[in-house]
Amino acid sequence: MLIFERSRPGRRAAAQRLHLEGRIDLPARFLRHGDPPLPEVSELEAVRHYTRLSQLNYSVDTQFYPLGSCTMKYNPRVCHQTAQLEGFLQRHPLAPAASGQGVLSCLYELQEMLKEVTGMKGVSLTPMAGAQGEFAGLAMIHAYHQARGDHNRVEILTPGSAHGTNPATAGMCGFSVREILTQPDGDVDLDALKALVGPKTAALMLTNPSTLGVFERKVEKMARIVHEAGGLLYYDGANLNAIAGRTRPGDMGFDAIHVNVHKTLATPHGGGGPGAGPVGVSERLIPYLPTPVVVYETGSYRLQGGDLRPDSIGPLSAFMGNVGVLLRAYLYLRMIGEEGLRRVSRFAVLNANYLAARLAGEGFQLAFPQRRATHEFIVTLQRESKEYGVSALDFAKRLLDYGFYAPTIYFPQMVPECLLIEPTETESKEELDRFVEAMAAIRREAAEHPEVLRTAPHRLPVRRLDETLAARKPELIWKPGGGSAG
Amino acid sequence: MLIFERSRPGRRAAAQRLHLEGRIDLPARFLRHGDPPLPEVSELEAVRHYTRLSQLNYSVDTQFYPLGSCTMKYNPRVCHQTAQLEGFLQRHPLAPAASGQGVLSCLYELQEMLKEVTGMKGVSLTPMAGAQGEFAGLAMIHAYHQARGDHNRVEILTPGSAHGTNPATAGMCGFSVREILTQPDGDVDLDALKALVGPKTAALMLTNPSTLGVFERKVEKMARIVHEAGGLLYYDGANLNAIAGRTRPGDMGFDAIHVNVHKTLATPHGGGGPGAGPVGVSERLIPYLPTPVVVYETGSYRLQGGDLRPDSIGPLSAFMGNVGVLLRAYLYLRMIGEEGLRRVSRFAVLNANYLAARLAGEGFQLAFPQRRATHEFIVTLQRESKEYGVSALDFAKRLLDYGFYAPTIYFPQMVPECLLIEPTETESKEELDRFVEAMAAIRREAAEHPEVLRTAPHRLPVRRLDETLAARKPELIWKPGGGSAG
Amino acid sequence: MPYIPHTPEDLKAMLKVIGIPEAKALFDEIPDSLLLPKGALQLPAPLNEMEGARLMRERAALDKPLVCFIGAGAYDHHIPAPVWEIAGRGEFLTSYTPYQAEASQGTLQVLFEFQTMIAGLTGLDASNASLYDGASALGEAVLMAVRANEPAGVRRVLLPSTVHPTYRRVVRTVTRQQGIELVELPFCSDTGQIPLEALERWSQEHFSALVIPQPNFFGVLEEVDQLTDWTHKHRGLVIGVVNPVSLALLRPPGEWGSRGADIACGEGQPLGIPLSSGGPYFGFLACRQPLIRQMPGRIVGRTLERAELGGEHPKAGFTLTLQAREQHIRRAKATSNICSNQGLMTIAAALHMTLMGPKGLREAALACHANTLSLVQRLKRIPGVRQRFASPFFHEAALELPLPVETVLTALTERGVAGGFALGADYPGLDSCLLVCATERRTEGEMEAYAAHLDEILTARGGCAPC
Amino acid sequence: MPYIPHTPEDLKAMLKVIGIPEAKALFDEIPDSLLLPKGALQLPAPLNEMEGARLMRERAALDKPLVCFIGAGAYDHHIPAPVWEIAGRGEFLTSYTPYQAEASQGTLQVLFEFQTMIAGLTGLDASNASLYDGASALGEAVLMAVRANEPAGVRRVLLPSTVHPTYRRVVRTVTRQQGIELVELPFCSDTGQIPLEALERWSQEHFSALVIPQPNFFGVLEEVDQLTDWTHKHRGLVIGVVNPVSLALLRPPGEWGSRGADIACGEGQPLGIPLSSGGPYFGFLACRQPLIRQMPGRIVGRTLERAELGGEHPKAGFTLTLQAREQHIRRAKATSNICSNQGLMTIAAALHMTLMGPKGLREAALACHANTLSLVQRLKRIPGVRQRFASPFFHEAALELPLPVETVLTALTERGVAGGFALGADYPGLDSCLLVCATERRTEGEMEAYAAHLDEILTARGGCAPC
Ligand SMILES: Cc1ncc(COP(=O)(O)O)c(C=O)c1O
Ligand SMILES: Cc1ncc(COP(=O)(O)O)c(C=O)c1O
Repeated sequence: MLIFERSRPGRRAAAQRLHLEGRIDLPARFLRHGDPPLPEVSELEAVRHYTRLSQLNYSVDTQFYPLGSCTMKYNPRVCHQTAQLEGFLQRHPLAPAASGQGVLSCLYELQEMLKEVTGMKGVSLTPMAGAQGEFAGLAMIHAYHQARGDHNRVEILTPGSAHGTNPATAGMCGFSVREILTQPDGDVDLDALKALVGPKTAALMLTNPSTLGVFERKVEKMARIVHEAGGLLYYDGANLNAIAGRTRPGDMGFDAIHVNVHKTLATPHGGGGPGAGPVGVSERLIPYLPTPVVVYETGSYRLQGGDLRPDSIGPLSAFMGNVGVLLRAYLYLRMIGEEGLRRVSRFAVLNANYLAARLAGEGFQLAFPQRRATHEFIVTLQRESKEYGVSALDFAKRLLDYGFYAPTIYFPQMVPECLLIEPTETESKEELDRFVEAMAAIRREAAEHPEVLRTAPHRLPVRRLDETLAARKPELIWKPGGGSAG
Repeated sequence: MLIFERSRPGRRAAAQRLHLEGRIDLPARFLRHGDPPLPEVSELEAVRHYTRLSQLNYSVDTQFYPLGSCTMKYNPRVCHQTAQLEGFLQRHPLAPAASGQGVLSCLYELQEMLKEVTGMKGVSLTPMAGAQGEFAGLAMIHAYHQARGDHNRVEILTPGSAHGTNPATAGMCGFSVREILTQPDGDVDLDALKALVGPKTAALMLTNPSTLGVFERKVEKMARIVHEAGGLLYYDGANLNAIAGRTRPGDMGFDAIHVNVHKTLATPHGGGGPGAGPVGVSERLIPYLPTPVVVYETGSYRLQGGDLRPDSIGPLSAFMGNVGVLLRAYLYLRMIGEEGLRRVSRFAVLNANYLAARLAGEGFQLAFPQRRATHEFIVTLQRESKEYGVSALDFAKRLLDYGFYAPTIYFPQMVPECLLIEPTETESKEELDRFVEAMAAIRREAAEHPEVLRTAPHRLPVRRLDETLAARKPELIWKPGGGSAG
Repeated sequence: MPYIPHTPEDLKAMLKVIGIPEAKALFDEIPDSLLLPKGALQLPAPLNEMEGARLMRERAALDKPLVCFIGAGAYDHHIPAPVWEIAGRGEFLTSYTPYQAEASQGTLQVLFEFQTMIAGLTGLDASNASLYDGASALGEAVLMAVRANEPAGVRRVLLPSTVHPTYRRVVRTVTRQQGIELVELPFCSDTGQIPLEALERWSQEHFSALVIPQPNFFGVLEEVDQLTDWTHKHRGLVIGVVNPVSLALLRPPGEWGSRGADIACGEGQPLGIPLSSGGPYFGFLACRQPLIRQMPGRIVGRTLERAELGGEHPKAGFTLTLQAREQHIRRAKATSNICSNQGLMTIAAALHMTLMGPKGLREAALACHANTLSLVQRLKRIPGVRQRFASPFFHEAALELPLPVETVLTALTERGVAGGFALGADYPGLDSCLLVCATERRTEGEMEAYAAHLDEILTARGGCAPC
Repeated sequence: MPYIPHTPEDLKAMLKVIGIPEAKALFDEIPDSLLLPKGALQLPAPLNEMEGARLMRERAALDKPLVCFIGAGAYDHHIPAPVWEIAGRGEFLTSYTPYQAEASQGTLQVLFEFQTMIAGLTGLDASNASLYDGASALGEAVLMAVRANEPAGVRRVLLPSTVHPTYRRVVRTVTRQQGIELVELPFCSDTGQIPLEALERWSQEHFSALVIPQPNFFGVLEEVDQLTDWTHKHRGLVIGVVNPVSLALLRPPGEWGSRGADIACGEGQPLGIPLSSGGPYFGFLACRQPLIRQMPGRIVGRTLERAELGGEHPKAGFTLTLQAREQHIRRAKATSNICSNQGLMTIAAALHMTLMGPKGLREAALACHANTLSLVQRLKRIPGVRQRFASPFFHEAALELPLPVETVLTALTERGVAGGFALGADYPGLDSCLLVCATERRTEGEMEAYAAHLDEILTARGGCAPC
């Protein structure tokens, strides 16, 4: 039932009533006719409605959530809790810096720690997600070439396995995208790269470890090739969890990188966000960093804006990005330190390789069996699809019945019928073993009762939903009398 | 699965690790051999385990919970939230009063408000639940008679419908209990009372409105009879929700009363507690109030203990009772005020009478159809039991399948196959109507498929549990190898 | 190990299954030249939870509360207690973008309800499920308008200077590379509004859209009907930038002029999101039916269980939809690169709007407005203080001071008051002006104290002569 | 109406179904003489949520934090962050005593796990699901022992003066009416322990039980083995009053002497419950198998689905059990009148114990002890300050001061330090003594500052000569 269907005219959560006197002084032409169509319910009805809805979700707090490329690990509650201390929550973004030395000191230190972790020379924390970090990176690269009068660099090179945000960002920055081939072993084809790179190359965008779940072994050579051609290098740091504390994009020669705070730095994903995507840069891009950045001068912390950073690409948000998310990441880094970062990557990679080995042992086909998996790996169900007529989607839906969220499916697009599986370091061996058992059981079902998969899920609040119908006849808001959601 | 079954030797939620140096200086004879047998799990495992367990519960936040005599109403979240402000939580109970003027002022004002609400002359907030309030009341009455040399008053009179805590409390206070008869109309039989009352009468314990869901119409007469015989009067205030702001036990002539804060004053029930049971008294019992009480003197608030209250029955807890619960009640009272209290009783009684009328309309038999229901009422399923062979228990279990918590069953014991139904004022008419529909549907099922009721519930995490087995072979703790809970 | 469950035995057993002798080998594909030795990173020593919590408490204590009279795009509203108690539940907090619809009906239904509420508030047909914040939402709205309406290949958007200055900068940041021309329109120095005359110069030119703020950055109400109709007459799209709380009171963009605005966007923070130094907030964006497939961001739709399942009464459910617009499908041609959005904030906003209800939100809007009015009256009584613009305003107003604004603000800060936003840096003509706002949370006492402080500050420094 | 959903139409429709003309008639069975008119009660005017929240914030701000060196029965421990995030979930918070087992498996399983943990910590066979607090738990334990062991009709319990003074008072409050004699045993002025000689006087007399605190109120460790064996030899039951955190380190009551204590009880607050001025906390109580049916309070047991249901593999589940002991069944003869207990606190405690684990709890105990040791060393260096008792102590210690304790405490309070608990009021012989405790939360800096403050206070007032 929708909250609107619970609504009754005149009902309200009356503890929110305000004492009002007098009448409104504004001319009628500015005023709304009647009340806005919001639901009218009591406080209990609201609490009950949304509490019950919450229970319909799978989440890390309730299920294993091996969603590849998303790093759905456990996010320490203490980070969430302390970022919500009244001192932090109450401060207006435009309040004087003097009243914000607490939050600003955390942000400044986070900036410095991220430099260390990524090996970059400058960091701006303001991007509000990975994609905005990418935008900031490419916009800086754009500005850099422009400033040098290098106006012809209009192409971004990127492997076909790149996450959708990479080409989309390139598009938003006015670049065109050229795809570089990937070799069968998962590494980029250097000859293909050499063939494409040239005076039109603005930058190479590389995800490393790639979304194929392998580390780009020739990354140093690639960096050299692109730099020699006058292009710059952008590092999609979404998969930092696999290499945290082990190796640094800065040391690989990259010019810009974003870090997905909500992945590697363990801030909760919140049903889709908020995250944060701080961007780090090499020396030459520092002048272009998005504003504001946090500076420490004469004993106090301040935000520095465009007035003092004339070459900046400008701000990306009304204030200072997703401050609260950054606070969570700050504490997380302070709690785990270097030692902890190295542990994160060790166990993230251990879990992925263990899970890959066990699934291979059960007869599943790995996309890159000859490679060391990073923090994630790909299973392709091409064989199952041919033999039993079940798809990766069917497998995914059936996993839900077994109490697991499904891996990422059909991404990267170049591997057919693929599952991109990322267990993360916070899951136990037992949980991974349970997952293997479920996968094996589903595979047996696929052989014996494929229709069970095809009609899955069976044990969830709804059976398989019709996405085609949803897109064909979009019903995007509730309308009175528009039928019940059940 | 039990948390112990998830345990692995050596695993831990290591963020709780402390830095320790040196060795323990205590002689070995004082030390434990080995570690205590607590579960060893990671933080994620703990969070996931207990989050999932929570989802197995029905609760006010998720279901209508018409548990008679328990007043399971909506407890404003703001009360819960603000009682947990760091300022309140951090204070040590023995810290100087100067550092607790915030909490003490709230408690003092609550004391004063409760006097006003109950019409009593003195209040002590320390009892930690209704039953402890009862104990305090009877202990004061005991002390009062003793102080007057009236050593022979060893009997407590109470109606048979009294809540179990009443006789149990009398027992704990060394009194014997004599049951007074109730008339068929639900009121106490005055003649029976007169026959029992006398020089051995320590006090009458009366719940009003009674647990039969009716208001004791001759309460003033009863008070006079008992007082004239030299006995005192104890008022079980558990059902205050029905009369809040309408009438006061003090005005009825009572000498002591407890208030179930977790019922009328909307503090959450927490799966069984904590509650609070402040006790109010008439003039003559003030010297005996349990300590500490909060006083306001020369501009500041303090706790007053036994040194200044030599006749007190003494303390009931190590410190000051359930302070945090009292803070919630304080804000609740401040938010609703007199106007709100009167609304509470109006709508609690309205809901009960509406529900009673609707159920009667559906053919259910009310225990006291000729009476006005108070905030709760009794349905007796005697007829259904005879005709269809289904019990009140079967009905209760089947209600769970329909998404409702069950009413109180088999209490009061004097009404056979009874359901004691208390909707509370915070439920909407629609929710009550849904409940009526469910009851009617179950009744139809009882006629057509009684086995569906007898084997209910069918849609819960477990089917009907064997309570007899539990009591016959008590298995009260988990033992390694003792089998899984599934 | 903090947050990692592996025992030494687990590690051993797992390495064995993988078939490597030690954990080091897990990284054997990283070139040696790139591998860091242990201890290479200079990071502070790790803290346990107790120490970490203490650190954060100490830091939070440094952020001294000031009585807040700043608005300028973020507003100090009361948030009903249940909002974050419920939005913060693990099932909402620790799930992700609901790719698997059947296991995410909680999040999806709330988002669907959120979309409905935003559409209702703005008076438009559809809403997405959030963008990053108000400023970036305007950036997306501008890009969207240009995609949808590029007359004769001209990419030009009229962006009045009464729009929040940082929003304008953000729009510049995100449009610059695409060669979109942003035309800044001046404001009328008397009224603080966009003057229709300023528009006329563009009536013969091509442009994609006009952005209309309501209320505008000065709190002043724009003549939205005239502006909208003028724009539509000249084949431009209208983008409203609105405060969602104001919409409980003010005419919604969908009803501006004779045809209504085409797109509305804005900052969602006033709908239950704490100030927290600027974020996380969320941006909202709504539009008319024909523009839906140009919308950026996630969109949730209602659908049914698949017919092939043969259920007689297929249940309704919710799913992400119209994904063909998005980066993961459309890649370089997507309507936006946004992927992670501000999901949790919209869940809180849905709770906030539900708990406030139509009446509650309207009362909040009215109370903010009444408080600001009353504050302005009080401050105007101080010699030398004038109301800057002679127009109706909503819940925020520009005042002119007889002393340098920064001096006054510093003095107010010392007295525990965040006195407002100095307009000078962004508006050279308004050097002596201060933008103030008093939300429903401000008490009579606080406003009285503000007036007294200001009076004292201005008097002490001889600033009482009207300038 | 706050928290009430009824619209005027609802009211009308419902009155009609009830068959009464107006709401007033709902109260027509209350005698007129007792009915209050509207406005009769003098209560403060109602507040909306925003005002209410402001009021509470103002009050909480008055409770100024002091650096806490008080123990005396309540301890300032670190609580892992997830504890209250999860215990506070609506499903735990707003359910009640799990009468309907099938709809309460969450609460019931947690309670079962809690019971197991308490049994494990105490080394006994069974635990109940909580009592009100430590003091009332001792009251119940004494009553339980008397019920179980009343030799020759004599109701007498030996209650050493090393037991928490308020606990002893509470025991008196709850046993007085039942004619139970409480014998106070003196403590040895040198060691601060119960002297065996004090017991000998009772070796020829009847008594039900001896209460043994470990550590005792002075933090001193009692010779529990000797005391236990002596008591059993003289046919008494042994009731241990213990600090649950100490049990991660100290020998559990179940292993005292050759047969172990019979009952153990204590204050649960150190297991994840905030100090909050004294409550809500919870009392725990565990016992040996033969005493189970004498236990007061709720008890959860594991059982199976009913066999009659014919399931092949009946699932296990949890339910309240042994209810025949309780007030609602046994009424006047119940083992206790307790009904509501401290449920939510035990859920938090189960979470706390789980998150700490055996190692974590042990480390917390060790760290508290080490901190207190280090504090005592520091303070003893100040001229005139002496350690009062020459015995091993755990995590709390009595010091003798050269100035009146109340004077010192007041001076410390002014410097932001809650310096400890003055023993004089409860122990006339210990007028110059202060009980101090430094939990794992106290830092070196805080302890150093305490010492510096104390030094200053004692020196300034000429208190440096040993008294
Ligand atoms: C490889 C990769 N790159 C970029 C992104 C985009 O990050 P965000 O969702 O934070 O915008 C993602 C997110 O899923 C990703 O997995
Ligand atoms: C009528 C009545 N009296 C007394 C009590 C005991 O109150 P408590 O559970 O707070 O001890 C109850 C509780 O259910 C009750 O309903």
